[in-house]
Amino acid sequence: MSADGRWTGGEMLAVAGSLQVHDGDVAVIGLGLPQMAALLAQRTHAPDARLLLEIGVFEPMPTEPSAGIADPRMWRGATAFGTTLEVLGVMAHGGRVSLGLLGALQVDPWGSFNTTEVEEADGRRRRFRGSGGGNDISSNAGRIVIVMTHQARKFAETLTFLTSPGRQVGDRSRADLGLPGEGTCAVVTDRCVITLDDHGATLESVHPGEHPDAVLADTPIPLAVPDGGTKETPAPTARQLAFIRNELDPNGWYTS
Amino acid sequence: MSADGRWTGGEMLAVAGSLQVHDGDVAVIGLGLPQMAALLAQRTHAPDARLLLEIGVFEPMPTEPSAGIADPRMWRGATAFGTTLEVLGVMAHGGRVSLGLLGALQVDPWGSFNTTEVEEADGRRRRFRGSGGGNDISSNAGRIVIVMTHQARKFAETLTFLTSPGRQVGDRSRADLGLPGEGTCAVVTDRCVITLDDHGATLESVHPGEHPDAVLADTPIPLAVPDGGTKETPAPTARQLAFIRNELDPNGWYTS
Amino acid sequence: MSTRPDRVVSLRELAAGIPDGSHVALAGFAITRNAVAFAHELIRAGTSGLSVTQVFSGMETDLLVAGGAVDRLTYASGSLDRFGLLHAVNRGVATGRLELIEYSGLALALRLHAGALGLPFVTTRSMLGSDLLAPLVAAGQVEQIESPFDGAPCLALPPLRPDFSVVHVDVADRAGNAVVDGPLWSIPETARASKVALLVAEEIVDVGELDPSRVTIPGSLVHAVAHVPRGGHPTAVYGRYDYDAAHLRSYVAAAGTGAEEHDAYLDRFVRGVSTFDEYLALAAA
Amino acid sequence: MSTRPDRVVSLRELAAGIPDGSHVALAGFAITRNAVAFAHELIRAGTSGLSVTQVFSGMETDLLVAGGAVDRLTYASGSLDRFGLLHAVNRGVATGRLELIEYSGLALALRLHAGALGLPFVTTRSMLGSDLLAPLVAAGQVEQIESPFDGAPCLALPPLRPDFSVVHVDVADRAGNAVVDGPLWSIPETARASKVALLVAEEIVDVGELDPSRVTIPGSLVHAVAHVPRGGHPTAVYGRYDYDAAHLRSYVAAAGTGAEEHDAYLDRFVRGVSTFDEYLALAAA
Repeated sequence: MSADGRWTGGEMLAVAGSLQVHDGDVAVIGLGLPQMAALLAQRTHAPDARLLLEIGVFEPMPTEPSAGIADPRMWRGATAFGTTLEVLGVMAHGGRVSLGLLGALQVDPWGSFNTTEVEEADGRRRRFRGSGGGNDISSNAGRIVIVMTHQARKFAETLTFLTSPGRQVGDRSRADLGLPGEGTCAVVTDRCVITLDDHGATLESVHPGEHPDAVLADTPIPLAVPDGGTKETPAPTARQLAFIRNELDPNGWYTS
Repeated sequence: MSADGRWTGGEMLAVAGSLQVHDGDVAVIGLGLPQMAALLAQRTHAPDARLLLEIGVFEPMPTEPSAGIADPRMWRGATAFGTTLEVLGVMAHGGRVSLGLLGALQVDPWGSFNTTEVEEADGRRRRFRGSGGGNDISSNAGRIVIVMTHQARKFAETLTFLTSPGRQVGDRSRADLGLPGEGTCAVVTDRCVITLDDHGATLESVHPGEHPDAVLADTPIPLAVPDGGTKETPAPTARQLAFIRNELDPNGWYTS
Repeated sequence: MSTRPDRVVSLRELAAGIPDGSHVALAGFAITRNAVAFAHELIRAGTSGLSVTQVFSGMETDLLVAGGAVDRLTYASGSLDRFGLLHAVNRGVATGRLELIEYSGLALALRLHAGALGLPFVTTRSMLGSDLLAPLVAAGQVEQIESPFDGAPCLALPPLRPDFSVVHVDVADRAGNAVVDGPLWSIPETARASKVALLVAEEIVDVGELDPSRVTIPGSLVHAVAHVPRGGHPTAVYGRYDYDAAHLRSYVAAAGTGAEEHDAYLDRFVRGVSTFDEYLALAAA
Repeated sequence: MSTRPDRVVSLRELAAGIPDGSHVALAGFAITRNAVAFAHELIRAGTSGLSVTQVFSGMETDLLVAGGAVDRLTYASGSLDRFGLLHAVNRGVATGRLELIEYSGLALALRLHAGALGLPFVTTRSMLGSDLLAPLVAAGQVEQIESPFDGAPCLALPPLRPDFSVVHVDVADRAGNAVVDGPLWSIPETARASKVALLVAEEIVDVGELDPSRVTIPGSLVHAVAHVPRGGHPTAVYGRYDYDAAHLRSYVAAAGTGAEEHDAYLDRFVRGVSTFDEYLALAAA
């Protein structure tokens, strides 16, 4: 929630995530917040972004909220239906996907991430969804953007499970590993935007109302500060908020 | 032509070839005479034979003559259309094809055959069609039947080009080569039926009106004679001939 | 005159043909097009010891695991989208009762694809550098190799040939030629990879009524098909019916509370009825 | 509001986009669904030095070879079914003017498939023991390897990524989503393997008019589409028109007589007209 209550953290997250989508991107998008960010981009600054779903959906333009990528509402307006081999294979593994927009449970300093399982305080492991196409997308797309809510425990030097490789794994670069693409280039949360390059992670901007020091304190991975300091993320526009509230997520499933 | 003119050599060939198709066979069939033999079998003694065309046609039941497997007339009655990867790949390479019924320019003693090029009397090579799916079918199907017109030059110890492997190549068995299936089990011509097993080729039967010695003289590869002697191929029945003449090949394209 | 086979059987016969200990590939995706009727029937039949493969596991697999039918699951992910996780699966993994083998989605789809095509093995770059790799290498299911052409590091995976596959289709003809509408995820590979391909169909028609250009799974590959309208409930079947959100929520509420509550759900909705029609009536009540 | 691209261009623009020396994959099969209009346009444009890949080569490739556009052909076979052989291709091979690289049908389709999927390489048992193997091994296009899983002998083939592909489709929408009716042979792989996928369509419709479940080639993969009704003549297009038997016979009669007669055919039917419509009128006369 913004300090003055004009938007929620989820709304801010969807807006900041959407700004990572470039017009013309061919993007495979994951379940939940990535759907929100991608659809918002498609309806605002990136009308020529082409979205793909690993379930075998090409270029959907849904107009009502959906319960995930397996919800037929999310496939509305698609121009073609096909297979996972076509989306994760021909498109992603074949080098035709410029962007993967994905959620994560946990991220490391090089943007590798975990969607498989977390370790509870008592040491027990709790399993979530697994990779699905997440590993394939992060292994093969041009660049990866992670969108997730901000909690300190989600940032870790060593992941409980490395589902998807980022810019490097241990001391091995993507090229060493045999992977194309640049890997994770941004982690967008409901508090900030972290960008990554081959030197590491940078606290690029904090959202309106956040102080960089507070965000740094809650982000226990090495974070550089850009020349000129951490900026403020642009606030959501009225148009963006209206679109989220009226069309994208009127029930607040993802952004409340 | 039978001695008394009751049937042509092509008709006899189609009939004798058809008898190599077992009821229940899943058969990929080649262009020309193999089409005749397979369709005749399907309409007579092997109603449960399932035919496949490498062009991506499942179980056609054509009712008019066609100019080959790329002629849409040949696809009539098909229950499904798909791809070459499905017919040569999933069905044949995947081990689901019991029979390949194919034409050949030249056959060797182990049933390897040539569909690529022949050597003219002057030593020049003349190119025909190439493999198409022929190599894939003969490499992967359960058994192979070759149907072709009988000319001495078509039988050779060494092929001008070995397009499709038979029961062995040189001294290497199919298993040595890494190939499944038994390979060529019969060569049917307009004069005889030659069967093959792991001991070599046998002149199983000659067609009505032919003498085994005359056929042997025109078949310059080692041919055993079965215990009890070479038999006579059953003569075409009136029903078989009527079907060929009225439905299968009324223009005599293949069987005149 | 040549004939067409009749491959239509009852759902009970279809399920009864699957012996304990079989390897069964399922083809639903989270909350869409799950062969729920088939899963119910298998639970009622008391089938056990199954190895299940499902690339994007959903309701059908969670039911089978809850029903004690499954010893081993091979998957790339499992969820009910935003309705929740696969609680029976995750509980089985946590307690060690369920052996889990994990791939990326593409890698598992490629293993099925290689099984379908009879390829000696298949290659990919996916999973390089990830924690998915080590257990698969240890189990001999993946080899780290180099391309013989450019020396690039890659992975080799062996073909996967499950004993059975079960796909919930829209329309099948009596010979098993089947049409699936909408996105197909790993359905084509799953049906083609299995030694015995089984279908559950919303609708059955005579041979000749389908446009052969629309056939997703050729009957030549299919062994039997059972007719079960609404057999995917409470999951969605594209163009036919929506998921039943209320039922999914109550399922996840039970499944997420604990094994006992999950079992009570099965007692009521699966073991407490004798046919899928009875279940549908109960679910609608 | 999001937008849909418009990928419709003229046939002339489509052909003009292909530089001399390009690697072009074609997708007809013998006498069916050949991109004849495209081949004519390329000959008129004087394009030369092409490397052509076509799994089951037919009319379009024979025309291009006769027109002097092709230096190298990669194929698994070529014919015009019972109308005859590919005389320009066979003559080119005999005279050494055309370099020919031969595979089995599956092996070449698998190379395109691997190109489409971005696989490091693909494996098969086809071609083992055949004379197809030695020249491919010598050219570094095939490696004889063993499965890392069971040691079985098999072949590794590198992915094939042609610069362009051209497919003759039934209906395309303006964004390039295309429907192909009837059997598909190697069309899906051919379109997906190429870096630039081009279409020639019998019919063009607006985006939204196609059933997405019927789309054979997603527009996401397509760069441009040209509208040429009857553009496959004299080959057949399933469900739309038959092959023109009389024209095919006269073509083969000319082509089979000799290079000069073949060239006279081109002078009359290709170089002697400026559009495909003019050719159609001439052929119908």
